[in-house]
Amino acid sequence: RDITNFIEIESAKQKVQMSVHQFTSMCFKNCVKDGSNPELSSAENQCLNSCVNRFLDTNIKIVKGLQNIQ
Amino acid sequence: RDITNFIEIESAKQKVQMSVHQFTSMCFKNCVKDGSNPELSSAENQCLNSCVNRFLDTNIKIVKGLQNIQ
Amino acid sequence: RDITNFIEIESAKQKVQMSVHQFTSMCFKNCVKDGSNPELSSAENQCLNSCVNRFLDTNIKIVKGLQNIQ
Amino acid sequence: QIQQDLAVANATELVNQATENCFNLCMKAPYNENLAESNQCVETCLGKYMRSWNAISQAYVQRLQNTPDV
Amino acid sequence: QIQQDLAVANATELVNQATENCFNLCMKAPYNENLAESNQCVETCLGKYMRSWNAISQAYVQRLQNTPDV
Amino acid sequence: QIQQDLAVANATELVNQATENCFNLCMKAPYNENLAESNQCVETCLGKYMRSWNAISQAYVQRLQNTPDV
Repeated sequence: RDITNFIEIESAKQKVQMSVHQFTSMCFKNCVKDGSNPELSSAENQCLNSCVNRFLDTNIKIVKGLQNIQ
Repeated sequence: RDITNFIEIESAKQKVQMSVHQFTSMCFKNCVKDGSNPELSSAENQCLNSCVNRFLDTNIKIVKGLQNIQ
Repeated sequence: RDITNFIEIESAKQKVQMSVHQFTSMCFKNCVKDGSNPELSSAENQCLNSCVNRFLDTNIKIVKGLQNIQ
Repeated sequence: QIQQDLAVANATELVNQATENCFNLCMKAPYNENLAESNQCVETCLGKYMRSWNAISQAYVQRLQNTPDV
Repeated sequence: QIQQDLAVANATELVNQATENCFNLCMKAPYNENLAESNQCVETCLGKYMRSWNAISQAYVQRLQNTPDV
Repeated sequence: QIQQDLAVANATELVNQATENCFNLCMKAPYNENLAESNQCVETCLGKYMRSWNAISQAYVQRLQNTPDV
Protein backbone atom coordinates (compact mmCIF):
# COMPACT_ATOMS: atom_id res chain seq x y z
CA ARG A 1 0.00 0.00 0.00
CA ASP A 2 2.86 2.34 0.83
CA ILE A 3 4.52 1.94 -2.53
CA THR A 4 1.20 2.36 -4.40
CA ASN A 5 0.55 5.48 -2.40
CA PHE A 6 4.01 6.80 -3.12
CA ILE A 7 3.63 6.24 -6.85
CA GLU A 8 0.21 7.89 -6.90
CA ILE A 9 1.49 10.99 -5.13
CA GLU A 10 4.61 11.25 -7.30
CA SER A 11 2.51 10.78 -10.41
CA ALA A 12 0.08 13.53 -9.37
CA LYS A 13 2.97 15.88 -8.59
CA GLN A 14 4.55 15.11 -11.95
CA LYS A 15 1.26 15.85 -13.76
CA VAL A 16 1.07 19.26 -12.08
CA GLN A 17 4.71 19.97 -12.98
CA MET A 18 4.19 19.06 -16.63
CA SER A 19 1.12 21.36 -16.74
CA VAL A 20 3.24 24.16 -15.28
CA HIS A 21 5.82 23.61 -18.04
CA GLN A 22 3.08 23.79 -20.69
CA PHE A 23 1.41 26.90 -19.21
CA THR A 24 4.74 28.69 -18.70
CA SER A 25 5.78 28.20 -22.31
CA MET A 26 2.39 29.34 -23.63
CA CYS A 27 1.97 32.33 -21.31
CA PHE A 28 5.61 33.44 -21.65
CA LYS A 29 5.07 33.62 -25.45
CA ASN A 30 1.91 35.71 -24.95
CA CYS A 31 3.05 37.99 -22.13
CA VAL A 32 6.82 38.57 -22.39
CA LYS A 33 8.10 40.64 -25.31
CA ASP A 34 11.32 41.98 -23.84
CA GLY A 35 14.40 40.02 -22.76
CA SER A 36 16.52 42.93 -21.55
CA ASN A 37 15.62 42.66 -17.86
CA PRO A 38 15.62 39.41 -15.83
CA GLU A 39 12.95 40.77 -13.45
CA LEU A 40 9.28 40.50 -14.35
CA SER A 41 7.55 43.86 -14.65
CA SER A 42 4.28 44.13 -12.74
CA ALA A 43 2.42 44.19 -16.07
CA GLU A 44 4.14 40.96 -17.15
CA ASN A 45 3.43 39.35 -13.78
CA GLN A 46 -0.23 40.34 -13.98
CA CYS A 47 -0.44 39.05 -17.56
CA LEU A 48 1.07 35.65 -16.65
CA ASN A 49 -1.32 35.29 -13.72
CA SER A 50 -4.37 36.16 -15.83
CA CYS A 51 -3.12 33.94 -18.65
CA VAL A 52 -3.09 30.75 -16.60
CA ASN A 53 -6.37 31.55 -14.86
CA ARG A 54 -8.15 32.41 -18.12
CA PHE A 55 -6.79 29.24 -19.70
CA LEU A 56 -8.17 27.14 -16.84
CA ASP A 57 -11.52 29.01 -17.07
CA THR A 58 -11.63 28.12 -20.77
CA ASN A 59 -10.78 24.49 -20.05
CA ILE A 60 -13.59 24.16 -17.48
CA LYS A 61 -16.11 25.81 -19.82
CA ILE A 62 -15.14 23.46 -22.66
CA VAL A 63 -15.41 20.33 -20.49
CA LYS A 64 -18.83 21.40 -19.13
CA GLY A 65 -20.02 22.39 -22.60
CA LEU A 66 -19.09 18.99 -24.04
CA GLN A 67 -20.78 17.20 -21.12
CA ASN A 68 -24.00 19.12 -21.87
CA ILE A 69 -23.90 18.08 -25.53
CA GLN A 70 -23.69 14.36 -24.72
CA ARG B 1 -9.81 -13.96 -37.07
CA ASP B 2 -12.78 -11.99 -35.77
CA ILE B 3 -10.81 -10.27 -33.05
CA THR B 4 -7.94 -9.43 -35.44
CA ASN B 5 -10.45 -8.01 -37.85
CA PHE B 6 -12.14 -6.01 -35.12
CA ILE B 7 -8.83 -4.53 -33.95
CA GLU B 8 -7.81 -3.62 -37.51
CA ILE B 9 -11.09 -1.84 -38.17
CA GLU B 10 -11.05 0.01 -34.85
CA SER B 11 -7.42 1.01 -35.41
CA ALA B 12 -8.18 2.37 -38.90
CA LYS B 13 -11.17 4.30 -37.55
CA GLN B 14 -9.03 5.73 -34.77
CA LYS B 15 -6.35 6.84 -37.25
CA VAL B 16 -8.98 8.71 -39.28
CA GLN B 17 -10.37 10.32 -36.12
CA MET B 18 -6.92 11.49 -34.99
CA SER B 19 -6.32 13.00 -38.44
CA VAL B 20 -9.65 14.81 -38.18
CA HIS B 21 -8.55 16.25 -34.81
CA GLN B 22 -5.27 17.45 -36.34
CA PHE B 23 -6.90 18.94 -39.46
CA THR B 24 -9.66 20.63 -37.45
CA SER B 25 -7.20 22.36 -35.14
CA MET B 26 -5.02 23.52 -38.04
CA CYS B 27 -7.85 24.66 -40.32
CA PHE B 28 -9.85 26.29 -37.50
CA LYS B 29 -6.76 28.44 -36.75
CA ASN B 30 -6.47 29.43 -40.43
CA CYS B 31 -10.16 29.93 -41.26
CA VAL B 32 -12.04 31.10 -38.13
CA LYS B 33 -11.29 34.58 -36.84
CA ASP B 34 -14.56 35.36 -35.07
CA GLY B 35 -16.05 33.61 -32.03
CA SER B 36 -19.26 35.64 -31.72
CA ASN B 37 -21.52 33.26 -33.65
CA PRO B 38 -21.69 29.49 -33.10
CA GLU B 39 -22.78 28.89 -36.70
CA LEU B 40 -20.19 28.63 -39.46
CA SER B 41 -20.54 31.31 -42.14
CA SER B 42 -20.52 30.00 -45.71
CA ALA B 43 -17.10 31.61 -46.20
CA GLU B 44 -15.75 29.80 -43.13
CA ASN B 45 -17.30 26.53 -44.26
CA GLN B 46 -15.78 26.90 -47.71
CA CYS B 47 -12.40 27.77 -46.21
CA LEU B 48 -12.39 24.69 -43.93
CA ASN B 49 -13.32 22.45 -46.84
CA SER B 50 -10.59 23.86 -49.08
CA CYS B 51 -8.08 23.77 -46.22
CA VAL B 52 -8.33 20.02 -45.66
CA ASN B 53 -8.41 19.25 -49.40
CA ARG B 54 -5.42 21.47 -50.15
CA PHE B 55 -3.53 19.93 -47.25
CA LEU B 56 -4.16 16.43 -48.60
CA ASP B 57 -3.13 17.59 -52.12
CA THR B 58 0.12 18.87 -50.64
CA ASN B 59 0.70 15.61 -48.76
CA ILE B 60 0.23 13.53 -51.93
CA LYS B 61 2.55 15.79 -53.94
CA ILE B 62 5.26 15.55 -51.25
CA VAL B 63 5.04 11.76 -51.03
CA LYS B 64 5.21 11.38 -54.83
CA GLY B 65 8.03 13.92 -55.07
CA LEU B 66 10.12 12.05 -52.50
CA GLN B 67 9.46 8.72 -54.25
CA ASN B 68 10.78 10.23 -57.50
CA ILE B 69 13.97 11.37 -55.80
CA GLN B 70 14.79 7.90 -54.46
CA ARG C 1 29.34 -6.57 -27.46
CA ASP C 2 29.02 -6.14 -31.22
CA ILE C 3 25.23 -5.88 -31.14
CA THR C 4 25.31 -3.44 -28.21
CA ASN C 5 27.82 -1.36 -30.10
CA PHE C 6 25.70 -1.45 -33.22
CA ILE C 7 22.58 -0.34 -31.34
CA GLU C 8 24.44 2.48 -29.62
CA ILE C 9 25.81 3.82 -32.90
CA GLU C 10 22.46 3.54 -34.70
CA SER C 11 20.72 5.21 -31.77
CA ALA C 12 23.20 8.12 -31.76
CA LYS C 13 22.82 8.54 -35.54
CA GLN C 14 19.03 8.50 -35.17
CA LYS C 15 19.16 11.18 -32.45
CA VAL C 16 21.21 13.45 -34.74
CA GLN C 17 18.78 12.82 -37.61
CA MET C 18 15.76 13.68 -35.48
CA SER C 19 17.46 16.90 -34.36
CA VAL C 20 18.11 17.77 -38.01
CA HIS C 21 14.39 17.26 -38.74
CA GLN C 22 13.47 19.56 -35.87
CA PHE C 23 16.01 22.27 -36.78
CA THR C 24 15.09 22.15 -40.48
CA SER C 25 11.40 22.66 -39.79
CA MET C 26 12.07 25.54 -37.37
CA CYS C 27 14.72 27.31 -39.48
CA PHE C 28 12.83 26.81 -42.76
CA LYS C 29 9.85 28.61 -41.17
CA ASN C 30 12.09 31.49 -40.05
CA CYS C 31 14.31 31.81 -43.14
CA VAL C 32 12.34 30.81 -46.25
CA LYS C 33 9.50 33.06 -47.38
CA ASP C 34 9.40 32.24 -51.07
CA GLY C 35 8.56 28.92 -52.73
CA SER C 36 9.02 29.95 -56.36
CA ASN C 37 12.60 28.71 -56.75
CA PRO C 38 13.89 25.28 -55.66
CA GLU C 39 17.42 26.63 -55.17
CA LEU C 40 18.37 28.30 -51.90
CA SER C 41 19.44 31.92 -52.32
CA SER C 42 22.71 32.81 -50.59
CA ALA C 43 20.74 34.90 -48.10
CA GLU C 44 18.51 31.92 -47.27
CA ASN C 45 21.52 29.64 -46.99
CA GLN C 46 23.26 32.07 -44.66
CA CYS C 47 20.10 32.44 -42.58
CA LEU C 48 19.65 28.65 -42.18
CA ASN C 49 23.27 28.28 -41.16
CA SER C 50 23.06 31.07 -38.58
CA CYS C 51 19.70 29.78 -37.35
CA VAL C 52 20.99 26.37 -36.33
CA ASN C 53 24.20 27.76 -34.85
CA ARG C 54 22.38 30.44 -32.86
CA PHE C 55 19.90 27.85 -31.62
CA LEU C 56 22.73 25.63 -30.39
CA ASP C 57 24.41 28.67 -28.77
CA THR C 58 21.16 29.37 -26.95
CA ASN C 59 20.83 25.75 -25.84
CA ILE C 60 24.36 25.70 -24.40
CA LYS C 61 23.81 29.01 -22.57
CA ILE C 62 20.54 27.73 -21.06
CA VAL C 63 22.08 24.45 -19.88
CA LYS C 64 25.07 26.26 -18.32
CA GLY C 65 22.79 28.89 -16.78
CA LEU C 66 20.61 26.24 -15.13
CA GLN C 67 23.68 24.36 -13.85
CA ASN C 68 24.87 27.59 -12.17
CA ILE C 69 21.53 28.06 -10.44
CA GLN C 70 21.54 24.58 -8.85
CA GLN D 1 -12.79 -2.11 -23.34
CA ILE D 2 -10.76 -1.15 -26.41
CA GLN D 3 -13.59 0.96 -27.76
CA GLN D 4 -13.92 2.72 -24.43
CA ASP D 5 -10.18 3.50 -24.33
CA LEU D 6 -10.36 4.96 -27.82
CA ALA D 7 -13.43 7.02 -26.91
CA VAL D 8 -11.56 8.47 -23.91
CA ALA D 9 -8.52 9.25 -26.11
CA ASN D 10 -10.79 11.01 -28.61
CA ALA D 11 -12.63 13.02 -25.97
CA THR D 12 -9.34 14.08 -24.37
CA GLU D 13 -7.94 15.19 -27.73
CA LEU D 14 -11.13 17.16 -28.47
CA VAL D 15 -11.08 18.89 -25.06
CA ASN D 16 -7.40 19.82 -25.45
CA GLN D 17 -7.70 21.14 -28.99
CA ALA D 18 -10.96 23.04 -28.37
CA THR D 19 -9.51 24.58 -25.19
CA GLU D 20 -6.36 25.73 -26.99
CA ASN D 21 -8.20 27.12 -30.02
CA CYS D 22 -11.00 28.86 -28.09
CA PHE D 23 -8.51 30.30 -25.61
CA ASN D 24 -6.53 31.77 -28.51
CA LEU D 25 -9.68 33.08 -30.20
CA CYS D 26 -11.39 34.57 -27.14
CA MET D 27 -8.66 35.60 -24.68
CA LYS D 28 -6.01 38.07 -25.77
CA ALA D 29 -2.94 39.13 -23.76
CA PRO D 30 -2.77 41.07 -21.45
CA TYR D 31 -6.11 39.42 -20.62
CA ASN D 32 -7.87 42.45 -19.16
CA GLU D 33 -10.90 42.44 -21.44
CA ASN D 34 -14.38 41.88 -19.97
CA LEU D 35 -14.54 38.41 -18.40
CA ALA D 36 -18.25 37.82 -18.98
CA GLU D 37 -17.84 38.65 -22.66
CA SER D 38 -14.81 36.36 -23.00
CA ASN D 39 -16.67 33.51 -21.33
CA GLN D 40 -19.59 34.03 -23.70
CA CYS D 41 -17.11 33.88 -26.60
CA VAL D 42 -15.77 30.53 -25.36
CA GLU D 43 -19.28 29.07 -25.42
CA THR D 44 -20.04 30.19 -28.98
CA CYS D 45 -16.52 29.19 -30.00
CA LEU D 46 -17.12 25.64 -28.76
CA GLY D 47 -20.26 25.43 -30.93
CA LYS D 48 -18.25 26.65 -33.88
CA TYR D 49 -15.43 24.23 -33.12
CA MET D 50 -17.81 21.26 -33.05
CA ARG D 51 -19.34 22.36 -36.37
CA SER D 52 -15.85 22.71 -37.82
CA TRP D 53 -14.97 19.22 -36.61
CA ASN D 54 -18.03 17.83 -38.38
CA ALA D 55 -17.33 19.77 -41.58
CA ILE D 56 -13.71 18.59 -41.68
CA SER D 57 -14.70 15.02 -40.87
CA GLN D 58 -17.23 15.00 -43.72
CA ALA D 59 -14.78 16.53 -46.21
CA TYR D 60 -12.05 14.08 -45.23
CA VAL D 61 -14.23 10.95 -45.39
CA GLN D 62 -15.61 12.08 -48.75
CA ARG D 63 -12.06 12.53 -50.01
CA LEU D 64 -11.00 9.10 -48.71
CA GLN D 65 -13.90 7.49 -50.56
CA ASN D 66 -13.09 9.24 -53.83
CA THR D 67 -9.31 8.78 -53.76
CA PRO D 68 -8.37 5.69 -51.72
CA ASP D 69 -4.64 6.43 -52.12
CA VAL D 70 -4.75 9.50 -49.86
CA GLN E 1 15.06 5.85 -8.73
CA ILE E 2 11.57 6.96 -9.77
CA GLN E 3 12.07 10.40 -8.27
CA GLN E 4 15.37 10.74 -10.10
CA ASP E 5 13.77 9.79 -13.43
CA LEU E 6 11.06 12.39 -12.88
CA ALA E 7 13.65 15.04 -11.96
CA VAL E 8 15.54 14.32 -15.18
CA ALA E 9 12.30 14.54 -17.21
CA ASN E 10 11.49 17.88 -15.57
CA ALA E 11 14.95 19.31 -16.15
CA THR E 12 14.90 18.21 -19.81
CA GLU E 13 11.49 19.79 -20.32
CA LEU E 14 12.67 23.04 -18.72
CA VAL E 15 15.84 23.16 -20.86
CA ASN E 16 13.86 22.53 -24.05
CA GLN E 17 11.15 25.09 -23.34
CA ALA E 18 13.54 27.78 -22.10
CA THR E 19 15.80 27.25 -25.13
CA GLU E 20 12.89 27.54 -27.56
CA ASN E 21 11.37 30.60 -25.88
CA CYS E 22 14.64 32.49 -25.35
CA PHE E 23 15.80 31.69 -28.89
CA ASN E 24 12.54 33.16 -30.23
CA LEU E 25 12.80 36.21 -27.97
CA CYS E 26 16.50 37.00 -28.51
CA MET E 27 17.44 35.77 -31.99
CA LYS E 28 15.56 37.09 -35.01
CA ALA E 29 15.97 35.92 -38.62
CA PRO E 30 18.15 36.57 -40.60
CA TYR E 31 20.25 36.30 -37.41
CA ASN E 32 22.81 38.97 -38.22
CA GLU E 33 22.30 41.11 -35.11
CA ASN E 34 25.19 41.57 -32.67
CA LEU E 35 26.09 38.17 -31.18
CA ALA E 36 27.33 39.49 -27.81
CA GLU E 37 24.07 41.38 -27.33
CA SER E 38 21.98 38.36 -28.28
CA ASN E 39 23.91 36.16 -25.86
CA GLN E 40 23.34 38.73 -23.12
CA CYS E 41 19.63 38.65 -23.94
CA VAL E 42 19.56 34.84 -23.56
CA GLU E 43 20.98 35.16 -20.05
CA THR E 44 18.46 37.74 -18.88
CA CYS E 45 15.73 35.81 -20.67
CA LEU E 46 16.56 32.67 -18.68
CA GLY E 47 16.19 34.65 -15.45
CA LYS E 48 12.83 35.91 -16.65
CA TYR E 49 11.77 32.44 -17.75
CA MET E 50 12.56 30.98 -14.30
CA ARG E 51 10.61 33.78 -12.61
CA SER E 52 7.71 33.15 -14.99
CA TRP E 53 7.82 29.45 -14.15
CA ASN E 54 7.57 30.26 -10.46
CA ALA E 55 4.76 32.78 -10.98
CA ILE E 56 2.75 30.32 -13.07
CA SER E 57 3.38 27.49 -10.61
CA GLN E 58 2.15 29.62 -7.71
CA ALA E 59 -0.94 30.79 -9.59
CA TYR E 60 -1.79 27.24 -10.66
CA VAL E 61 -1.33 25.65 -7.23
CA GLN E 62 -3.40 28.44 -5.64
CA ARG E 63 -6.12 27.78 -8.19
CA LEU E 64 -6.02 24.01 -7.57
CA GLN E 65 -6.46 24.62 -3.84
CA ASN E 66 -9.43 26.96 -4.32
CA THR E 67 -11.27 24.94 -6.97
CA PRO E 68 -10.41 21.23 -6.70
CA ASP E 69 -12.45 20.41 -9.81
CA VAL E 70 -9.98 22.12 -12.17
CA GLN F 1 15.36 -4.78 -39.29
CA ILE F 2 16.32 -2.02 -36.87
CA GLN F 3 17.87 0.04 -39.64
CA GLN F 4 14.74 -0.37 -41.74
CA ASP F 5 12.52 0.78 -38.85
CA LEU F 6 14.67 3.85 -38.39
CA ALA F 7 14.60 4.60 -42.11
CA VAL F 8 10.79 4.43 -42.06
CA ALA F 9 10.67 6.73 -39.01
CA ASN F 10 12.96 9.21 -40.79
CA ALA F 11 10.97 9.15 -44.01
CA THR F 12 7.69 9.63 -42.13
CA GLU F 13 9.12 12.59 -40.22
CA LEU F 14 10.41 14.15 -43.45
CA VAL F 15 7.05 13.72 -45.21
CA ASN F 16 5.15 15.23 -42.27
CA GLN F 17 7.47 18.23 -41.84
CA ALA F 18 7.78 18.96 -45.58
CA THR F 19 3.98 18.70 -45.98
CA GLU F 20 3.34 21.09 -43.11
CA ASN F 21 5.96 23.62 -44.19
CA CYS F 22 5.12 23.59 -47.90
CA PHE F 23 1.39 23.79 -47.16
CA ASN F 24 2.02 26.88 -45.02
CA LEU F 25 4.31 28.42 -47.66
CA CYS F 26 2.16 27.72 -50.73
CA MET F 27 -1.48 27.62 -49.60
CA LYS F 28 -2.98 30.65 -47.87
CA ALA F 29 -6.47 30.87 -46.31
CA PRO F 30 -9.14 31.23 -47.68
CA TYR F 31 -7.47 28.93 -50.22
CA ASN F 32 -9.01 30.33 -53.37
CA GLU F 33 -5.78 31.13 -55.23
CA ASN F 34 -4.99 29.36 -58.48
CA LEU F 35 -4.65 25.60 -57.82
CA ALA F 36 -2.13 24.88 -60.62
CA GLU F 37 0.14 27.65 -59.33
CA SER F 38 -0.12 26.40 -55.75
CA ASN F 39 0.73 22.87 -56.83
CA GLN F 40 3.74 24.18 -58.73
CA CYS F 41 4.83 26.01 -55.58
CA VAL F 42 4.63 22.76 -53.57
CA GLU F 43 7.00 21.09 -56.02
CA THR F 44 9.63 23.84 -55.91
CA CYS F 45 9.11 24.09 -52.14
CA LEU F 46 9.97 20.41 -51.73
CA GLY F 47 13.23 20.96 -53.62
CA LYS F 48 14.00 23.89 -51.34
CA TYR F 49 13.07 21.89 -48.26
CA MET F 50 15.44 19.06 -49.22
CA ARG F 51 18.26 21.56 -49.83
CA SER F 52 17.50 23.17 -46.46
CA TRP F 53 17.64 19.75 -44.79
CA ASN F 54 21.07 19.13 -46.29
CA ALA F 55 22.36 22.60 -45.35
CA ILE F 56 21.15 22.20 -41.76
CA SER F 57 22.54 18.68 -41.52
CA GLN F 58 25.96 19.84 -42.72
CA ALA F 59 26.01 22.83 -40.36
CA TYR F 60 24.97 20.68 -37.40
CA VAL F 61 27.47 17.87 -38.04
CA GLN F 62 30.25 20.44 -38.52
CA ARG F 63 29.29 22.02 -35.21
CA LEU F 64 29.21 18.63 -33.44
CA GLN F 65 32.73 17.92 -34.68
CA ASN F 66 34.09 21.27 -33.54
CA THR F 67 32.39 21.39 -30.14
CA PRO F 68 31.67 17.87 -28.86
CA ASP F 69 29.85 19.25 -25.80
CA VAL F 70 26.86 20.48 -27.82
